[in-house]
Amino acid sequence: MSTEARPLIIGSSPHIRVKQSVPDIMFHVALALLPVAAFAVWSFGLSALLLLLTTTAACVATEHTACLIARRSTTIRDWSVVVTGLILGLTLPPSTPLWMAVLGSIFGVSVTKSLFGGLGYNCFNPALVGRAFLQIAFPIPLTTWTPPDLPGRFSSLLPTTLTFPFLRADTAALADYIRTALASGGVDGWSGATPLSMWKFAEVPQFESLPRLFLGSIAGSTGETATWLIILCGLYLIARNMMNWRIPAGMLLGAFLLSGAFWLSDKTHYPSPMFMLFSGGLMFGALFMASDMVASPMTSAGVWIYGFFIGMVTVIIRIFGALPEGVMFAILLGNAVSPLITSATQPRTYGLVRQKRWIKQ
Amino acid sequence: MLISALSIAGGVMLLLGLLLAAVLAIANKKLYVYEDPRIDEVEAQLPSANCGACGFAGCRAFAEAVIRGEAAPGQCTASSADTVESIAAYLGVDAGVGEKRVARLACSGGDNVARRFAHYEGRYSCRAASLVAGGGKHCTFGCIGYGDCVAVCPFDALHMNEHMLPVVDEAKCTACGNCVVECPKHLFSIHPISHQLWVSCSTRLRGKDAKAACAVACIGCGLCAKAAPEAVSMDGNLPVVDYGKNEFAVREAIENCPSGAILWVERDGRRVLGVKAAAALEKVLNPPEAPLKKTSASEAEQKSEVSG
Amino acid sequence: MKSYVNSFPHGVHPPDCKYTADAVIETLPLPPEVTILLSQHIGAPAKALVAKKSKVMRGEPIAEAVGFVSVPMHAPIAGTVTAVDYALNPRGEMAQAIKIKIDPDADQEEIYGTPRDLASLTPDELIRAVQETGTVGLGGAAFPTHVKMKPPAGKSVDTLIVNGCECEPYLTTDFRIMVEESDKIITGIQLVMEAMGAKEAFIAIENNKPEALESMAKAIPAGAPISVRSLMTKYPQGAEKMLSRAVLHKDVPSGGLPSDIGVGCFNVATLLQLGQLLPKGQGLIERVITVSGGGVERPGNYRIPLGTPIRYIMEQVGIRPEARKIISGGPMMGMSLSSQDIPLTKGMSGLLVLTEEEMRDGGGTVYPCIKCARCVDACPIFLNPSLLGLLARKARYEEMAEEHHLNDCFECGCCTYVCPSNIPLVQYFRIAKAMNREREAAK
Amino acid sequence: MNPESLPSVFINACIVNNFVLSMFLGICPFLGVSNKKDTAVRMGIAVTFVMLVCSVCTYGINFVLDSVDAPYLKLICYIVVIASAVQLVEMVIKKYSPALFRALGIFLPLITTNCAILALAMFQTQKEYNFIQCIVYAVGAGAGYTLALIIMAGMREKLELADVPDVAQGAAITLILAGILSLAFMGFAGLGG
Amino acid sequence: MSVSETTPPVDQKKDNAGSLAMLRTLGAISFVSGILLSVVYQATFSRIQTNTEERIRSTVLELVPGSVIQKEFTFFSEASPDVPRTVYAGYDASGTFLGVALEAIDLGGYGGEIKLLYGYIPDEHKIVGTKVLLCKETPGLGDKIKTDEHFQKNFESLSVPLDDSRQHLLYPLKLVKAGAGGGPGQIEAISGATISSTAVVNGMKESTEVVLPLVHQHLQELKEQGK
Amino acid sequence: MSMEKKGPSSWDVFFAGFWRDNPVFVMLLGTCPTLAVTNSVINCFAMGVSTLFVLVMSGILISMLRNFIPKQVRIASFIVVIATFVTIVDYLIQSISLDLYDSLGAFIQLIVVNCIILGRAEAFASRNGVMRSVLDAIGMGIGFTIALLCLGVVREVLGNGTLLMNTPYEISLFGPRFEPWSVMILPPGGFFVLGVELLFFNWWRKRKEARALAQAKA
Repeated sequence: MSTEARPLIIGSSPHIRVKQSVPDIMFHVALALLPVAAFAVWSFGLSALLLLLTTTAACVATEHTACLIARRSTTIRDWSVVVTGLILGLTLPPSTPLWMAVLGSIFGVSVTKSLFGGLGYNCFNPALVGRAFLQIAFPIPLTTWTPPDLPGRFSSLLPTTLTFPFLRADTAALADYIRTALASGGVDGWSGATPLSMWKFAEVPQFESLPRLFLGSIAGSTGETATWLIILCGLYLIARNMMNWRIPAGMLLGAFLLSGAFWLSDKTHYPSPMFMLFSGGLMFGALFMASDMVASPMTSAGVWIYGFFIGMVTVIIRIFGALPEGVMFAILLGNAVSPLITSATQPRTYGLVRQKRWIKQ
Repeated sequence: MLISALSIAGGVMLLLGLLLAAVLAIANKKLYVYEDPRIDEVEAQLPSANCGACGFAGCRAFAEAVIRGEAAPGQCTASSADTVESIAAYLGVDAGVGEKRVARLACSGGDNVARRFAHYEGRYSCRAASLVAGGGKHCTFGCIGYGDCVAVCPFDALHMNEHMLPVVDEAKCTACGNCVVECPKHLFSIHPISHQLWVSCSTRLRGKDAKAACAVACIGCGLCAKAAPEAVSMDGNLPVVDYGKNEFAVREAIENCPSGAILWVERDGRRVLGVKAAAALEKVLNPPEAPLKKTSASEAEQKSEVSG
Repeated sequence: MKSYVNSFPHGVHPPDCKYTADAVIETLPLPPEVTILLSQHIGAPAKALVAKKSKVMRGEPIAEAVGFVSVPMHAPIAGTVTAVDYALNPRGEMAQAIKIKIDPDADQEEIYGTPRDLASLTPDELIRAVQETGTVGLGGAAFPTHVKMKPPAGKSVDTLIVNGCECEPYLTTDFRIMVEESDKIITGIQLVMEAMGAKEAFIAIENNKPEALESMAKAIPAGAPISVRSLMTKYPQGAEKMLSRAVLHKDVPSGGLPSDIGVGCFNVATLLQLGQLLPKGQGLIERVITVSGGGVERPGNYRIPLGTPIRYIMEQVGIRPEARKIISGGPMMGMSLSSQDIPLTKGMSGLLVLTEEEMRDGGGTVYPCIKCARCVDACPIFLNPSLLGLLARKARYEEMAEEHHLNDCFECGCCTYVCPSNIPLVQYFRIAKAMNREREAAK
Repeated sequence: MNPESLPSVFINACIVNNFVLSMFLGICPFLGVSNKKDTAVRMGIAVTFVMLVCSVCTYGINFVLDSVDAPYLKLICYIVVIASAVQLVEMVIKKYSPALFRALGIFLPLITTNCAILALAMFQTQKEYNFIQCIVYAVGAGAGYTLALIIMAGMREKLELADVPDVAQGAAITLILAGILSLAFMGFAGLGG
Repeated sequence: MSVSETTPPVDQKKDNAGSLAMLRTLGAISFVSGILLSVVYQATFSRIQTNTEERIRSTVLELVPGSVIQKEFTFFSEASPDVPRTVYAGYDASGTFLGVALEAIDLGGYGGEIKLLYGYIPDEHKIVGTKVLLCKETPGLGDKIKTDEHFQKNFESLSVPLDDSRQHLLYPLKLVKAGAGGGPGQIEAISGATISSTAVVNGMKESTEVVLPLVHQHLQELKEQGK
Repeated sequence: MSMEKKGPSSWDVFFAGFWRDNPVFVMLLGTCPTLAVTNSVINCFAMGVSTLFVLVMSGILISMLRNFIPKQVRIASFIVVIATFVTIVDYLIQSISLDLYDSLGAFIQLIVVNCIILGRAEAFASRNGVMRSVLDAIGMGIGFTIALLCLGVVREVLGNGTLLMNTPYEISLFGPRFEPWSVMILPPGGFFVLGVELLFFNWWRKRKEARALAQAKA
């Protein structure tokens, strides 16, 4: 009767489990984002640091509040919302006024995540929805860029960062600030554009040199510039089996092939595929946003299609659309169609003749 | 100018109107499908619970059946008497209200009297637990107590008492039968409230073994069958009430029951124990030694899924 | 199309934990009392032939098969029947059982049997002989072997797959018998091939068991149409459907049996028993099991009489106080037992006594599904366990079966094993299947 | 691209100025019928078909009314023709496919009051499209409507399995979903001229 | 719907009414509506006409600074002789010619047609403001072309000199991204409403290129008409 | 009240549409114009009044004609009646103010297909007398206007920082340095605002129900 004092445990099989849990995965994603964030702070200075801290804190606070309102136990400990906050911060321009960053965080997390039932049920990537919302709401401040490695970036904030809530970001003051700072470093002239918009809106298309794109000494969103670092951090996650490598692969391939086709048709007007891959937020989007497990399809084939779709839509928007950058919208569209892709690509069940499951009569 | 404009407008519209009316009229002749408008009316009055207690696939199917005369309005157990009356009046048929029927649980073994001997971990559900080594309750015939029946009751007529045993609120119960299907141990059945003598135990074990598992288990003594021989007979170790002879199922049958396995259900749903059984139970529940503790620590863990 | 040489797509690689691989099979002393459940197999429960106080001999039939899909029971010890009554079975139900108390004076060496000349028997007679031994699938399913040997009318079996994969972690029973008793297994294979008219047999062994591969290859007589196949080490390699894909590259049709594609699939332990029992005409009274896990003091492979209470086995091998869970079978598909009073049955291939650290199940917090698709990539039959799990949460059971092929799931546990959210998927599926069965029955 | 060219007309009607997501047309049926994928497909096909019929009818009506110089009758003629066409379609479906009728339920009559269809008639008149352009425009608009419906249905099927808070269930969450989708479609602005 | 409706008695015969009744009812209703609409149209027609004219008059007077009298001229350009080009000339009380208001139309807006008038002082070669007359653009976004101050500022004093041939503009109008303007003939778009801005500029470009030379051609005529 | 106990009283009919049976928030009718024209308050107002006019006029006519219209041509007849009044409104507005006409875009004509009007014609006017139909129409029209304004105020305030823009009474709420959220006047903003307002409406209703239940128990 020795064991009778402590009753045996009964439970359903299997009785053993892998050790990796959801918070582990999310924690490692956050960890992998840190080098990117560090590089962002290094190239854009205090403003970027403050921006990243603000978005992260605002996202965590929103999730916590939402849980309190819904009378659920708080879910901030699963790290997913930290990832959201970091990604949102990394996709915003460094000069984004903090109040806008807070608004985007609140909107993204509350509308996209909490209202849909929390982690795992969101149909869209919350960070992206927050970013897209800001992009549409405040098009001017969110397309105002700062050059990297400004002298004095660690001693002072960009003038727009601390804009009073709900007031207009003073982009003229920002331009003056940048001009002064650049002049003190012996550089004159600053076009105020990212490589993508230089290509798109300049009279004669201007293509940024690939090494500069790769190393990240360009203007852009805080975390999108250092392509090499993004690839490294992504590879870390892939190596730890915390990311589905097929999504970034499909997306890069899709973008590469389509832009390659355009490039071959007219090399002076269309940019080279490598320019497409390394400019803007494509790399960051491929490795950290499109690969968000929750909003991507679940089948291997579906994941390829999804990546391919996003890559191609990105290129289409970049080349033909009114906006210079399309990654964000392409991924949102990808998120939207991912349930359809999943159900359309469900592989044949073992031992079953494939049925027409798409439209039942 | 005015006149000609008027005549053009009037003419065009008249032509158009006539043309369309003609097309619709032809279509109406060729394509007409008659649908009894009363179906909608009856359906609108039904509670839209779609509980299926009437035996039809949802309220609309029931409405169609009522109109065809294949069902009586009273078969909808979820409707109030007024509604049934009103439907019957609308259709000019008999309401066909039967005696009120309710769900009854054939187990009294809450955690205060029935022992758990293994600790179940996993989804907090009877069905889930029952598939894992029977759920870990010593009496393998009795209620597991994780409240699946409560979860499926559409009328809020079931709740768990403090000993993890479901209690039927007979006022709210509409005999929809969801709990009957849901209970993995098949402890629920539907009975008219006139079936007042109730065997509230399902054990197949013999006296000693049954008693070891649960203090209110039937020990198969047969005293009830002796007290009401016409209505109660023994099937193995368990008494069975023959409700065909309900008039012989008298209250005296419960008085000698030593364990409380057979009891008397009042019209208002109260469950009454025999005197002897009540005394015996009192001894079990307030003994010199403390009653068994519930495994509350584990429940907190299992519930974490709901919140997590 | 990807070709999976000697394996199947998807599946998982749990740590193999085969601590008892080198432990030679030992025989435990006879227990003082045994409880023979009348239903230790799939099919109709056997009918008791003895009553209280009957004296029985070791190996004597004590219960007879009821119908074709049923097997008889034999007394594992010589002694006196103390009761024919309810006893707790591994599923946690009260079921009819015969309890026998050992007779200290009786001769436990002599075993009841009726030897016969197998060569003279027709296939049908051979199958009947198999039924009389009471043999069931000893891998864990406990499906009567003779039923499996007689494919439905119109179907014939030309290929035999002998399952020596033992893909479950911890278990080493099959491995030990393949090393120690390969000859008898071959005898069993030949008998079954003869009875079924099979032309070819493959012995499928995972490539992490080189000794077994070698031992079996050596035991095959020259010229016999039997060959050994080394398969990739992967769970659930030992499932019938996976085996037929890995060995023959054929799919068992959904809802069908291996015999639909001309395949018969038998566990090595079952064939060993046939090889051992048939020539002597004896009944199945004992089996080899692996007793392992952190809660056991002397893990090993033991030959134990059927009906021995778990409590007795635990006393013999020593159970540690930190033991928290006893599992019948392997950790991936085995059943946890609610009580040590449960007796050893024909279907138990191992007893795992796990400690808190070893089982990472139930204790973990359950998170919502994050659609990481690991379950989708693990499911060997290409279902979408995540979707099924979500549907089950909302109790949409019928939809699961009708639109998402729930009934093809054989509960291998891969999805649950890999799930980072600790969602009890397999449990959901069992509930769903049970509810569907019940709803079907209610109709 | 020339905004008058056929591919441009199609892309414009289908994606850039999607009737549902950027013009707010046909929202009621969009909210009502977008909960199951196969219903959504059927509804989309029904709408596209009706659009096509109405586009042709509108072209004819414009021709007639312009010739008798009664532009004030345009609106009433469009709507009456649409209403009758829909009712005819409804009757045909009810007669020949009761299952389909049940699936589309009360939303078939709602195609009548689907502003997308009347708007199509008005827009094509306003844009002075020729006959071929009208047809392409109608098909594009219908395809865009179907696309929005199917995407929405896919997401709502997924959402059915989620733990959406009580207060957000139903129309509220669907509208928010549509909002996000519309946000995503903003990315196509400027496409197709 | 929770408002309970009183039900008419079920009468199955009436339920499936005769074709004649259908013809009669729908025909009658249509006929009456046709008549009614015709009447309303006739009744409101002159009011609407006046409204439109008044609107143009006030706009012209607003666009041509200091003008109190407006007169309408129609010219035809040699390049496209079948398209009449309306020119609204503005004069002060004494009949002195001050400037013209010209029409620009483009179909490429978000909601289709955009129509606007712009003031032009031929002597100064300057555009002096615009007024949108017809705009079906997305309210709040595309219709910013009417209200956006920054955009309006583009046209407040836009120099549009003709080249030496007097047939073409020296600097054709050109749309540039918001904040990137400043050059001659450059017009900064409204950020977020590029399509509507493009439509406006396209319309004006077409109009200026054709009509401005015409105005100069007929300048004398215009000046004389005011006396 | 002298009304027989036949149904809800006239007052109930009148007030139901305001809030309890609000066509937008409860019945989810007329969502298209609700989303499309609510980016400024003045548009909401004009749309609301036009819809009210059409509702009342068609309500009168349909309830008068209800006994003469065969079931099969019901919808077609209703539509003709409604379309007539919409065209009338269209011309009336043009003759009153071209600016207002322009600001409402195509949506005046689309009142024809506003489901509220056909919905009320079907559900109420064709089953009730003239008086009650008019009351219902006015109630619904006002309810619709209230709902439009609920959206319009939020969208205009956030999206433009003003109230009553494009009118002589324009009020700038935050001063010239306000950064307008242009998303609010764009399509996504319409969806979001209506979604969030529905959410609050649901929450408010649930809370009211819960309170009523608690009171009933007490």
